[in-house]
Amino acid sequence: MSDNDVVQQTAPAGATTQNGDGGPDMIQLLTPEGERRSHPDYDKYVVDLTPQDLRGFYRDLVLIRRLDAEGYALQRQGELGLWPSLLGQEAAQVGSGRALRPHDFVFPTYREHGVGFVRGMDPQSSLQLFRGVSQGGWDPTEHNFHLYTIVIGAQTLHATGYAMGVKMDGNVGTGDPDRDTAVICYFGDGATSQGDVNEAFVYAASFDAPVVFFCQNNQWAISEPVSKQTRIPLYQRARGFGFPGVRVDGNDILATYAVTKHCLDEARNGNGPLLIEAYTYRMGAHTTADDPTKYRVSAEVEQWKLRDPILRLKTYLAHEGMADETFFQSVDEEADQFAQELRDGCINMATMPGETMWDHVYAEDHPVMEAERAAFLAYQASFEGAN
Amino acid sequence: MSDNDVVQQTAPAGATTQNGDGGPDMIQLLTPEGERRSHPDYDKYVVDLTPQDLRGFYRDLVLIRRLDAEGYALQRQGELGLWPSLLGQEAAQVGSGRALRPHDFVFPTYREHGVGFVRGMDPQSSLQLFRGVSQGGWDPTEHNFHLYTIVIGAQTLHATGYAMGVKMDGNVGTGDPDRDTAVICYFGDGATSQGDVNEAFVYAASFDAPVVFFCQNNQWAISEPVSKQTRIPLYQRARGFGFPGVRVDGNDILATYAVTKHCLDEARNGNGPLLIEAYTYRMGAHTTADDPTKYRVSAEVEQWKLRDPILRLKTYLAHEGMADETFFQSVDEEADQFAQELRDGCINMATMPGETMWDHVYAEDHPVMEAERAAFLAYQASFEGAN
Amino acid sequence: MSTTMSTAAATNAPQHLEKVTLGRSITNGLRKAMERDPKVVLIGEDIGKLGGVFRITEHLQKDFGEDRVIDSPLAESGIVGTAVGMALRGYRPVCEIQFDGFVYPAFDQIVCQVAKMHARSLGAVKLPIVIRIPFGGGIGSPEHHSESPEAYFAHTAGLRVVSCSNPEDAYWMIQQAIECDDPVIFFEPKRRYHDRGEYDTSAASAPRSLFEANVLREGTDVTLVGYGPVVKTMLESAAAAESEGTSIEVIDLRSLSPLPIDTVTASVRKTGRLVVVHEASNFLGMGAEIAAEVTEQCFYHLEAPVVRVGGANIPYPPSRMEEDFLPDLDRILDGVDRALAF
Amino acid sequence: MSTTMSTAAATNAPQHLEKVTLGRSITNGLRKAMERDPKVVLIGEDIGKLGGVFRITEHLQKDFGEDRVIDSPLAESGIVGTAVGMALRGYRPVCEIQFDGFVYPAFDQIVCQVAKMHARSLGAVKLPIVIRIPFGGGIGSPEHHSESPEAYFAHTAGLRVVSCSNPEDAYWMIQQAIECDDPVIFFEPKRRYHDRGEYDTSAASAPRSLFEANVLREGTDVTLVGYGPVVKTMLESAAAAESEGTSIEVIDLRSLSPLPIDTVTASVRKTGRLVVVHEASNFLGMGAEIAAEVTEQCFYHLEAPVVRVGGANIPYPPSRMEEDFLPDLDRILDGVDRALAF
Ligand SMILES: Cc1ncc(C[n+]2csc(CCOP(=O)(O)OP(=O)(O)O)c2C)c(N)n1
Ligand SMILES: Cc1ncc(C[n+]2csc(CCOP(=O)(O)OP(=O)(O)O)c2C)c(N)n1
Ligand SMILES: [Mg+2]
Ligand SMILES: [Mg+2]
Repeated sequence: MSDNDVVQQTAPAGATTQNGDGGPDMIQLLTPEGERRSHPDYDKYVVDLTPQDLRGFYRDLVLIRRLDAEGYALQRQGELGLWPSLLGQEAAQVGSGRALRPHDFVFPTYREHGVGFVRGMDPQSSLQLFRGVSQGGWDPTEHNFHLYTIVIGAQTLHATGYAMGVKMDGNVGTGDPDRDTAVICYFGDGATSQGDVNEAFVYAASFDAPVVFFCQNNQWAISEPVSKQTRIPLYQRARGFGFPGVRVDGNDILATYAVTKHCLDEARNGNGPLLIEAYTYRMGAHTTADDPTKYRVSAEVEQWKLRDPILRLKTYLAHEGMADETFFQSVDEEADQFAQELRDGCINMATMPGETMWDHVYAEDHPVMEAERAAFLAYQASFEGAN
Repeated sequence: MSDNDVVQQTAPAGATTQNGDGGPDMIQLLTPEGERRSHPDYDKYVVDLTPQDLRGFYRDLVLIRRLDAEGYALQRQGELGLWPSLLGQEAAQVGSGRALRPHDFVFPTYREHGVGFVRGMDPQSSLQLFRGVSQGGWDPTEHNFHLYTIVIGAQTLHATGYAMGVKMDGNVGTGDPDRDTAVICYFGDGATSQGDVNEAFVYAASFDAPVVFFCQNNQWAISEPVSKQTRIPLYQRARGFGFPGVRVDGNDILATYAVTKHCLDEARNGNGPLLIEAYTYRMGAHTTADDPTKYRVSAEVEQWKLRDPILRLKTYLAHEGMADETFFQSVDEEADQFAQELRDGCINMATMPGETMWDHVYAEDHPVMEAERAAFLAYQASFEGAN
Repeated sequence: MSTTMSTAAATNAPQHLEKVTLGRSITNGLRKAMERDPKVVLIGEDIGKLGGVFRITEHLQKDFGEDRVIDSPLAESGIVGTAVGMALRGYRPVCEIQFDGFVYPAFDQIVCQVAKMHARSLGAVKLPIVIRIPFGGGIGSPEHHSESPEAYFAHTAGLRVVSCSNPEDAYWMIQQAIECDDPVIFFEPKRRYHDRGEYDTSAASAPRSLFEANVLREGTDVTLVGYGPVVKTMLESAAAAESEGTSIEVIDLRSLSPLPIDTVTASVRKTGRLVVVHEASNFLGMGAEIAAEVTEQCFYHLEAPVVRVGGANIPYPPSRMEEDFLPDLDRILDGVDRALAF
Repeated sequence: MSTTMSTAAATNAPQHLEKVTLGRSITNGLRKAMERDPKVVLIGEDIGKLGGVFRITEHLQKDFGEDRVIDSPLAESGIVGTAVGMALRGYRPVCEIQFDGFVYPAFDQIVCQVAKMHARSLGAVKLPIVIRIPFGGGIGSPEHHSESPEAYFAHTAGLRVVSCSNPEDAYWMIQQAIECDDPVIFFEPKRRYHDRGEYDTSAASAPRSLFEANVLREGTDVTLVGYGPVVKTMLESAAAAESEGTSIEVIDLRSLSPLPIDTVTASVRKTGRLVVVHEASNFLGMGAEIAAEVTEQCFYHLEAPVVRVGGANIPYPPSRMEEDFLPDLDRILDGVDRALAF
């Protein structure tokens, strides 16, 4: 650490370039070609993974990619109002999601369908939001998976406060694995510019909150490249707040799993907060409302196809003899089935009647809710009378 | 730079302790005992200072301390509603203020009476604010000294936007000293926690804005020690945003002058933004409304008295034969005179009549302003009629 | 609402009358709530050792510890945003915003998160958060220290907004707000913190629901309605008017959202005239809503349009002008005269 | 106001009638303003190559460069806060907020800085900043994308607040807003972006001042007043009512602050009945202020209380329910009926 940043500044290491790879700082356990790379610090988190575990990872990846494809298709068919795709980010989501323990708590953005899936959420939950049937509508305590947050960065403070609560409960650093609890908070590269996210860093550091900030740097915030948000790799943001940050290959499920596991352990042990930057890529449009051809070149997308997270694991599994064609086929079949259920569930999803609008604005009685609901029902009845 | 902050984290260097000194990272050219220390990077910024310059520095320090004492007294006598004292921070303010060129632009908080003074501001300007005669009321372009900002941190974005404008004007990095322009923005240690300040860092870095962020770490944000806001020295915050930061002894006018000069040059040359943390101490209460005995021990204050910025320069000047008792006395006399003018000006300051309330809410005609002013005058007249 | 604290009729226990300031009443109410429920935590700037710049949380950190009286970093969005997270973890956070004018950095969290989480979750999530805001002018302060931002919050569905005007209400209302399972924005009339009032501090329950208005004085000629700091001024105005033969009914609204409009309309049906008082700008201030609702419901009872005696539609002026800005006794009586003269 | 663009009567130049969408009209207006004054700069998220999520700034970065069409980092307080700084440096920034529901992180900068700087400096500083906000519902979007936050800004002294409802107004009003030396919050009716209208794009000056209302249709029985997206619905309602024999006067308010109340009261003096329409919640929505002012000024002319047809007092509902939430033709006519039946 130099005594004087001003006159001895070093060139930013591994500065993000739009098309560049993640640089030497990036943790990788599986190359894009599916070869296992050893890492002195992180191997230990994956050695215990059985072939069955890894096949489970693979299945997760395939199913959530299908979930995503169906979300896209349903939107195109008018069944959903909007769909934010996770295409390309499957390993970042499954790797981190699988590293969690059941009593850990997750704060997602609007794109973590994959994390929700591995937490056991019914995929219809997020479909209902994008179908416009509710603004979320699930109980976060059921799978310790909070509601989606659309306002960029707002959930980072919720996660921090929740983690402060965990600590106030005495559930940090006891050494009891059934008790010690970590919180993980997802957000994007663009979100790092929001005041709230930086305030969350301040609060989390000030209160030693057991929270892992998980930034999926998918290189884009709608049309803006990550270079608009930062000069240096995003994991280094944490340095400015006095806690550790690490960049992991977000398309490498093993590395993501290992790094997240490590960081969650650290948080549970009282060494939080920590920041993980999962270096990945948004293969699709920002959402179905977006047209990425306006702002990025297809060569970039092509290049990232070579780093596909699913193919990478598949090659590895096949090469190591941990899975064969029969297995891969069975997963594809399961995915077909899953897709069908998804579609059916979505299309048949009940829309709640208008008068329920007033039902959950307040937890306690509220005269205006009652009056407006009654007026609405009377107004509706007036049409029935007229017909 | 380690490849992995998470597992190889080094202990925070020079972490701020409540009573500690600024640590080995802090730039100092003048010890608390008034001895000159050489520094390879910064000596060059002070070698040209003549004895006359230094006597001028001393005069500034004494006059603004007196300004501050009068502000305090005037508040106690009911002439001001409030007074935020700069006691202890004189060197940070004069050192940085004197490093500016006339066409540089300053964004102060509510405490930079000393910077305003060296910019040529009429001290009555800030008195009028704290007297409640206006909410500021001066023209920032007159001395390139913006209005005071009371909402913590808000001005950091203004400074950044102004600096972006300077760059859009083409007044950065031309090599023409009459053209190249820097912006300096003051804020406190507490302010570093605000979202706005961190967004200012993001924007300034993203647009290479010619702005120097000048944080006066006076160790306290009202009753909260700086350790509540940060785990690590504040100058290191800049690292997380990819621009340089430096800690300077804010009670050392030479070091503050040198470091600020360097950073302003950097900014003017297109190497902005930069962050300076001036390590200093708020010797008095937060404002006249505050009672620091509730939250800090007097031993701490006593310790900082030994680092007094004025005494330090005085000793140096005397020891080096650059000034004698006659000079020091003449400055004191000037201060007496200055104080008397201040008091007279304050006490005789005109209060504007109530109907002027509506005069400057909008720059263009506004029917509500006119209607309300007329109603107010009619209402007032109704009393006169009644008497 | 959890039912540890009943709002039913008072018990027969012996009264313990005490004269307490409004500020200290809030302190006492906070203390009671913290004693009653270990999940109640306070968070804000300088609320620990200092006890807050108004000393409302004085001694509470010493008595309840740093985990329950949390000095926050200097960031209001952080205060409210982390309070949301704590509430999700089962706590009942009480946030202190240091001054009215400093609530805006938290506006996004309040409007988009605090107000909407319950609806977003279709009722699965409750956010029992109280946000205390000392508000209003008259204390000779510079900018941002004298504002009345209540209309912003009252316009925001999903929030409840209340304001106390006297020590007894302050004591009970803060407890009721903390017990409420909905988020409550709690406006404290800062220039009345030092006002004293005598009340029975041993009472087992609050005299009325948090969301009820209070008719402080009955009258027949004009209804005066207001809340927070102006209530005292309204009472003084009514007393002054009485000596001139005008009988004024004074209503302390207490709740701004939901608005206890029935109390107001009942009074207006009797008096036929209404004057609304507040410090906030008239334009889209609470007076606008009250005027609209009362006119709608009492169209044939109103003998004059509703008169609004509010702040001018300007940023809060420099303190040496605030006397000309604030609704004082004369301006209130002027409003009454206008209502009567119509 | 600088006088490069006159608002005086149109010149005698030949008309050039063109059918343009509302969205494209704003684009064209921005382009004109940028051509006219090199100090006009745009800043916002995704406004560069993408042209904004609604394509309002399409091609402008290509044509004017990255210094004048600035893609901002993802932070709204930063957008507005740096715009303040640019304005202090002599620029005329036009900020784009991507959706209504994302303006709140900038609320503090807008309320405490943008609105107050001129007053703070006693007139020395001007902040000619325009903040463009696509607003309102009806586009089938999830939370935060369909809100109507105009009352927050209209309640804030120091701001001007306007909303356009048709292509011609959009074209002129954005230029007038940019020319205004005061900060202007510019609400764009996003569900009308694709509506087309024919107007003379060669006209040298705007047909009326930015702060004037526009009587779009004369009538004798009821006055309908609204702004932004509901104006079209109001016109449709008036047409439908006509076929049933009711004559409705339709007023497009255009300016919410200052409120061109004289146009409304003149109409009400004629019709005796007023219905106010907007998507924002009724409670403390613009309708409250309009009802209060109109009742005050037309007390003896009103034959019925002012009817408010606004959004329910709930967070904007899920999109599959928005039809039941938004004021549509039926709900407007129901309001008209209630006004007539009183
Ligand atoms: C406060 C706020 N401003 C703007 C938006 C609109 N918006 C939605 S997503 C998005 C980009 C987010 O980028 P990033 O954080 O990188 O996440 P990603 O979508 O790439 O996963 C923007 C600007 C928003 N939702 N919230
Ligand atoms: C947004 C906001 N929140 C709270 C305050 C109240 N307040 C005024 S000064 C202050 C402490 C500031 O500390 P610091 O930034 O260290 O500056 P210092 O006063 O020490 O110079 C606080 C909390 C404010 N002015 N603005
Ligand atoms: Mg992204
Ligand atoms: Mg400080």
